[in-house]
Amino acid sequence: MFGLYESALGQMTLGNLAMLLIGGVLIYLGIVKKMEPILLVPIGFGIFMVNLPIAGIMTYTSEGLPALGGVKEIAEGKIGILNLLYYYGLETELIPLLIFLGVGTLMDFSPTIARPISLVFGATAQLGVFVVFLIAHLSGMFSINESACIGIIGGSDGPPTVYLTVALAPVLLGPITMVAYSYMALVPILQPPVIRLLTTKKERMIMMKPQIRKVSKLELILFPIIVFIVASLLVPKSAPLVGMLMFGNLLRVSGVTERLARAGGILNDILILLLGISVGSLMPAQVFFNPRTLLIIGLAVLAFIFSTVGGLLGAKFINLFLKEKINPIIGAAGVSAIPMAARVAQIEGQKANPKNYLLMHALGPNMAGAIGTSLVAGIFMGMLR
Amino acid sequence: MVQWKLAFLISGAGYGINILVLIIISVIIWIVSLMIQKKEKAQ
Amino acid sequence: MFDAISGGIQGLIAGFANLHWSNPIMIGVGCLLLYLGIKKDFEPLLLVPIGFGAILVNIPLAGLMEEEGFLRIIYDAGIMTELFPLLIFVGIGAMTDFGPLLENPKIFLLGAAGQFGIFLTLALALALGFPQKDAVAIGIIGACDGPTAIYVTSKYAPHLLGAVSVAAYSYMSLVPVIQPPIMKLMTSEEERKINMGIVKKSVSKTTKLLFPLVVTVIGGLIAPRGLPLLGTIMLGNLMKECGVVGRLTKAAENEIPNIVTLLLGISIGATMDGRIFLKPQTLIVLGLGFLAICLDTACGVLFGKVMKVLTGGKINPLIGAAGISAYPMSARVVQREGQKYNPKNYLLMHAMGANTGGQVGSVMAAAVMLSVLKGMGVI
Amino acid sequence: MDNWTFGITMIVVGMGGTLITLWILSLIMSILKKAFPFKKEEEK
Repeated sequence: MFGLYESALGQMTLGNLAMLLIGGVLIYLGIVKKMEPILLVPIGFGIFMVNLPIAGIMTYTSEGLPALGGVKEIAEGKIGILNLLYYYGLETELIPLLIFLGVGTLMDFSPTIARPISLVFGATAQLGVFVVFLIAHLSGMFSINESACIGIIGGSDGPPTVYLTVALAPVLLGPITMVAYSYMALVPILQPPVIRLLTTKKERMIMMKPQIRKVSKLELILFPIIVFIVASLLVPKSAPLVGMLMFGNLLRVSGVTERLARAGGILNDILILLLGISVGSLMPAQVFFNPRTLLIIGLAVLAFIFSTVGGLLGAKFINLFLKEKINPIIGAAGVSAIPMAARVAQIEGQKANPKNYLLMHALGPNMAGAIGTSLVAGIFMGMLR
Repeated sequence: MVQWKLAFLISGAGYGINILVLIIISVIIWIVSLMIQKKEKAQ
Repeated sequence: MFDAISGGIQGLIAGFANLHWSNPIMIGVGCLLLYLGIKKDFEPLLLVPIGFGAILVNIPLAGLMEEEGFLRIIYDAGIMTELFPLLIFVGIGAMTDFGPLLENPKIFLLGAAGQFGIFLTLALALALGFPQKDAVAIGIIGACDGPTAIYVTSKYAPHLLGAVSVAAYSYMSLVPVIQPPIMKLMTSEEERKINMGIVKKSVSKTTKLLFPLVVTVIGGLIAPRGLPLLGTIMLGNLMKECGVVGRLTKAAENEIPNIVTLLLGISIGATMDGRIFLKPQTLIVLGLGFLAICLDTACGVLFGKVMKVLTGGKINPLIGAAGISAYPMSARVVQREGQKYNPKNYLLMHAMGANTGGQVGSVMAAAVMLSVLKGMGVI
Repeated sequence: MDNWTFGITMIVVGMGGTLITLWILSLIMSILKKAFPFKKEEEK
């Protein structure tokens, strides 16, 4: 009679066990260490889901991609529910873009507007993206498209990373997204040494007046519109990302569309959940366990470091032309891990000079970083597609 | 196989373009906000 | 090497290179809509997303509305399936209180009269040589009711969707400007002075509860084609009146319409690609839409006069103007106009009655229209 | 069918149909109001 009963135990591979362990670690980091719990917990659980054999929650093609298909295939048992999620949510880019819309409704660009030069730090802080892109490709382990997706981890901004990876190298989506989001939480550990290495005590002590200029409502409203139109005319392929981010922000600042801004927030919560679970489900043992995954984990660190370097150097360079010097630390905040990077700048600034409050100034480049990363994603799409 | 030329070109041009675009934007924003501030000073 | 670099530069200017002459204009239009929404407060919840959508889709090479473009996906999933307008209708139903209407069911007729503009405009559009289905879509602007207009248009004349829905929503918010002159023109001083007394509460819970059911069944039987619209709005109202599904009502009033409006707006805006939108035809559509709403008001007031005669001067023709479904703007307009000529006159509740009647009316009109079209084998 | 017939039919049947439907509804509602009269104690 036990013949009727099918057990999965027999089919567990060592790989599956290891993956269950990794999933467990992610969940632990999320819950106990509070590292991006909103994403790591779903990702971890997603890993559980796909590493229990013959559960049929997710089925894969030979090259390790989720088998595509709609409701019909599900009914026929060809694919699992997570395939559906992947197909409708990620394959179509809907989830990353709508999440970005939600992010836009939460962002306040007034520090950026108060000091427009911050936008430039947001750009120079993309250095890590391109450096790691080179290294990854020249290492010979990754195709040019895959390298681009690994590089963009250095932008330390989730949605653009997912967006680009879905388009260029879906097979790496699982590892890349996991690494991107888990390292964002490591920014406070990775950045300070770099900052101290590249700046003199004197530079770090530069005072900046505690509060920023009052930004008028009109400026707040014009900002998203201008940025979007200019950016997407110059880099058309970045229009979806920049557009959604700026649209969300417009809903926030217009002052007459609170209802929609709130809706953006709700969408955000729901979609982060779906993103996490479907990303986790992209990491079955057979896909995850190969040297490339480990390499990605290593390269990501480099990416973060070089991005910080880029931001700092950018700030130091700009300083050459300013009479009222700015504190180069805020350049490091151009890495768009919001708001960690800005907080790091604040703390470092305080260490060098307890009377110094850099937070507001650091938020400028920090926000700009999000725009920078979206542009980079668009540029890659334009050049590699 | 490794496409040296393309890789270097993309990373160079990409970084350049990225900075260029954001400089353009920042200049525009800067000018606009200056105009707006002037206008508000006037009132 | 240099050719490669020049290639890169070309990549940068490609956006401008592929700019169709109509795109900058449409970007301007988009900004205008944003301005109307944000600064002038015309239906911002819709004009802001629509305006931004219009800008989005007029950036060349971005491919948002191409096959697989993500706005196209939202559009196909939400508007081509009529899902969005219907979900919003549930919300409208949950937000509308039909009490004032039930106080005096006769008012219902004004709600019908307020829709005549639809059919007159339809005829006009035909006369101007629009194909029959397009004419239907243009006429429906007169319903002065966004979701209904979108529902019908996306079904039978999707290429007009942008123009029609923009017209519907912007005119809806223009009601306070459009209506008063017409009202003044068509009524005599003493008619406007007529005092309708105060509304006494005379409707039982049971009646309020039965209303949505009755409307759904009867309306549905007479005009089955419009049942999706009628059904959803009445479902919302039933949830509100029965008072035992607070959670659902709350969702229907807030979360659902908020999210849907967001997606609806942006994908409507995405239909306004300059190449398709910038045609003389569009301007005519906008003009006819304007006319439709004027005609609605005129017919409403006229019918109000008729009812005044029938009821021996008990009804103030002004409330006929509230027969259109721009809720609650037109009811407020009526109240304001009434006060102008007779400060002791409180028409608001009566007008609200006509106004809610107009909401049911516009849906019924659309439903009847669809059924007739079906009957004639046009669709 | 030609636009002329189409237009006329739409106007006549359309307007008439809408009017009649709503008229029926109003009748039913007034009947319902008689059937379920308003009682004070519902005021809470």
